[in-house]
Amino acid sequence: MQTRRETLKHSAVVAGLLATAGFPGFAMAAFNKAGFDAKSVQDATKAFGASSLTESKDVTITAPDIAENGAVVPMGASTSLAGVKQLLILVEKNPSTLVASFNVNDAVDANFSTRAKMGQSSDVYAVAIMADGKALWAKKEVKVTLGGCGG
Amino acid sequence: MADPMRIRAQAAGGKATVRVLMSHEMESGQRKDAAGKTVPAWFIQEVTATLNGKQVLSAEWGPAVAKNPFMQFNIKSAKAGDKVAVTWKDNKGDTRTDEATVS
Amino acid sequence: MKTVFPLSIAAAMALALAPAMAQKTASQAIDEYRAMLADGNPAELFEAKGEDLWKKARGPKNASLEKCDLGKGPGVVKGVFVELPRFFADTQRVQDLEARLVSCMETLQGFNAAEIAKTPFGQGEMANVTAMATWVSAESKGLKFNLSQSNTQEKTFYEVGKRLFFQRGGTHDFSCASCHGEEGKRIRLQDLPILTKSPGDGLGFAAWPAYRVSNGQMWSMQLRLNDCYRQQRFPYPGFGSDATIALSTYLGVNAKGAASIAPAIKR
Amino acid sequence: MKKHTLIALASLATALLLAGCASGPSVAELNALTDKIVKSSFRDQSHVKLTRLTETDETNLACSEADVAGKPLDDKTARAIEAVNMKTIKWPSDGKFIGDWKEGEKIAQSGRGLTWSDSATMESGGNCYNCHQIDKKEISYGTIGPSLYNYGKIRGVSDPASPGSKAMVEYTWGKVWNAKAYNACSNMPRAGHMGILNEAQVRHIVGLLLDPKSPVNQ
Repeated sequence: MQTRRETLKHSAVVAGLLATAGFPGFAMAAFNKAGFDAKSVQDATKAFGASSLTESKDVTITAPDIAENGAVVPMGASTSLAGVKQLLILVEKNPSTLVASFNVNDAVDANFSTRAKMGQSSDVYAVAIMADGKALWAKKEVKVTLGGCGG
Repeated sequence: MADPMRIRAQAAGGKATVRVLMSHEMESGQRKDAAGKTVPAWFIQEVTATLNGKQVLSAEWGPAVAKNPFMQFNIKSAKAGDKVAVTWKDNKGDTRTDEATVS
Repeated sequence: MKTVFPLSIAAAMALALAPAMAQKTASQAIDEYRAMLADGNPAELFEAKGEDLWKKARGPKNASLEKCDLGKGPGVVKGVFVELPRFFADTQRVQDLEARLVSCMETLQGFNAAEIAKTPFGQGEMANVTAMATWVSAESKGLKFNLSQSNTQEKTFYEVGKRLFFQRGGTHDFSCASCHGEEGKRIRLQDLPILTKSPGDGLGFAAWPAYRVSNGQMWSMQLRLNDCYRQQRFPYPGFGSDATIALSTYLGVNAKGAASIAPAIKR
Repeated sequence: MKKHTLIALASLATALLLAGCASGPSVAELNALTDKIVKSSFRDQSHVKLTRLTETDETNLACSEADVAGKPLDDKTARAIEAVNMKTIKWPSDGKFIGDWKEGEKIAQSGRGLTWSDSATMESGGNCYNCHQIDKKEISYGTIGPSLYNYGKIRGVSDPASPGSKAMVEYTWGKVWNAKAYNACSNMPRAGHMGILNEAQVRHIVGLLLDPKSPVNQ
């Protein structure tokens, strides 16, 4: 539905932004395929180089107690700890556990929210990958209910 | 060409809260079509954001992020008038960048 | 607790915390879930697309829709949504927002209205109609429904709509009233708005178009009714058919005084 | 294509004009116009045919008309409708009323079947949880119908095979098979009569409601 002129305009914008955004220091690391293919919280965390997993009160997972629909479940991960490299959001019983990983740097708060799909009721995790190789986690149970008449 | 994003960036207490809605199928790769064939995964894989041209955020997503994704984050030391740009790239190589002004 | 993943310990701790959580009822928890979603409604994506489509020169006649009369004069968008469906003199019909948009696409832009009406929801020009309906509805956010009943056809459509609302049929004997005839009922966990009178601000007719979380689609009122009829086990109602518009007239008139929150976000 | 639409619209407009005399159309005219609009607006889709509306039975027609008028059916008509529906109930061919409650629970959970997007050959669900609370473990239940939790227990059915339980067991079967046999304009579908559930499925549902071992009666 887009006119050709419009498409060109958008492409130009994209090209321009990529040019200005392309600082070498910020080059995107290669997509962590092992992490996103992992079938458990432990394996996903390992793929980010973490050697140990410990529960921590300083990591927070935000999610509803009940999701009316598993297709869209709001989730957030945050931590107040210094030295965090990445914050991961995971759903234990999904076919692949890892939902998203956010890189933490000085320019942003270690506090990210998104929305995930959930196939069934499950524990959901926030994991903070620390600079020293530790992984600190918090979890919460989210019940997915069946809504509507479709059953 | 993908549809535009909606980016809202609001300054408060020296920070900017950025809320982004993206237009994307986020096909999980788990679903079967009417003929019983698995629909291949098609999802946003990388998300980056810049403040006045300088990168402030990078994230990796898998196919479990919900369709028409939502993302929220806070940029430290941002003020009204600053420009926030968000870029996504999906596993088919399609990409989209949109920009908003912090209010 | 090093290297070992302490799942069982964690499970035990979760159990210890359970009583506090149990005090929250399921419906409170669902309300929390809905509140979490309300901030960041993907309907905004469709709104933006719809506004763009309205203003863009398109179709065989390469014209925009900015001269389209949605009931308050050519080009007026604000406030029209809460007065539709209404009678239009040029087409000699009662039309809802979507049927009217399609009429304008035919007369101003040269599209084939019948072809659009046959297009499945979410595809081609039908997806564009939905996006424009989303934007037009958003331009009346907060305004109260106030449909005209001054024209004979408008009155007739209300009466026909009322009969359709109570029409029992199909394999399950369902009518619209089976689910929407009483106050305070729900299907599964979904609250059902009463539709024989105004259910209140932002409920029922005042909540659509809405973004449907369950399938990630933008649902117009036509699609809302279409899917109600599907679940009623009724045959297929044509897009913009007199039945759907008569029913909308009944619902819209009953919604008098209810403030629109469209486009909303729904399960 | 366009010409077609215009002709259809013009004829409808004429119908409306005819109906729209100074005093407004009569109830009979409005009913006739509604029928006409139903025929022109709905169409077959997949296995779901227009006849589902055009061949609606007397029970539904009478109840719809009463709903529009806003007054319940008079007693005599209601009893007559109930009698007609009572005759349609097929009692279990093997004399067994109580099926497997576990199967019954699955049927009660399923709301699928008989829509135009369902396969024509699939076994339908019962849609029960859409309107009723049943097993207490399921928190996602509707409230259009009464709660069925402890259905058998409350009604004193501790042994469905006992003579004392016979009337309640038969009523339960009959109610599931054809709810309109007991309440002419009930909101409840006529699961057996309309072919939504087959005999074995109805048996499982009755088991779910009446088997003392069913979670419903715990």
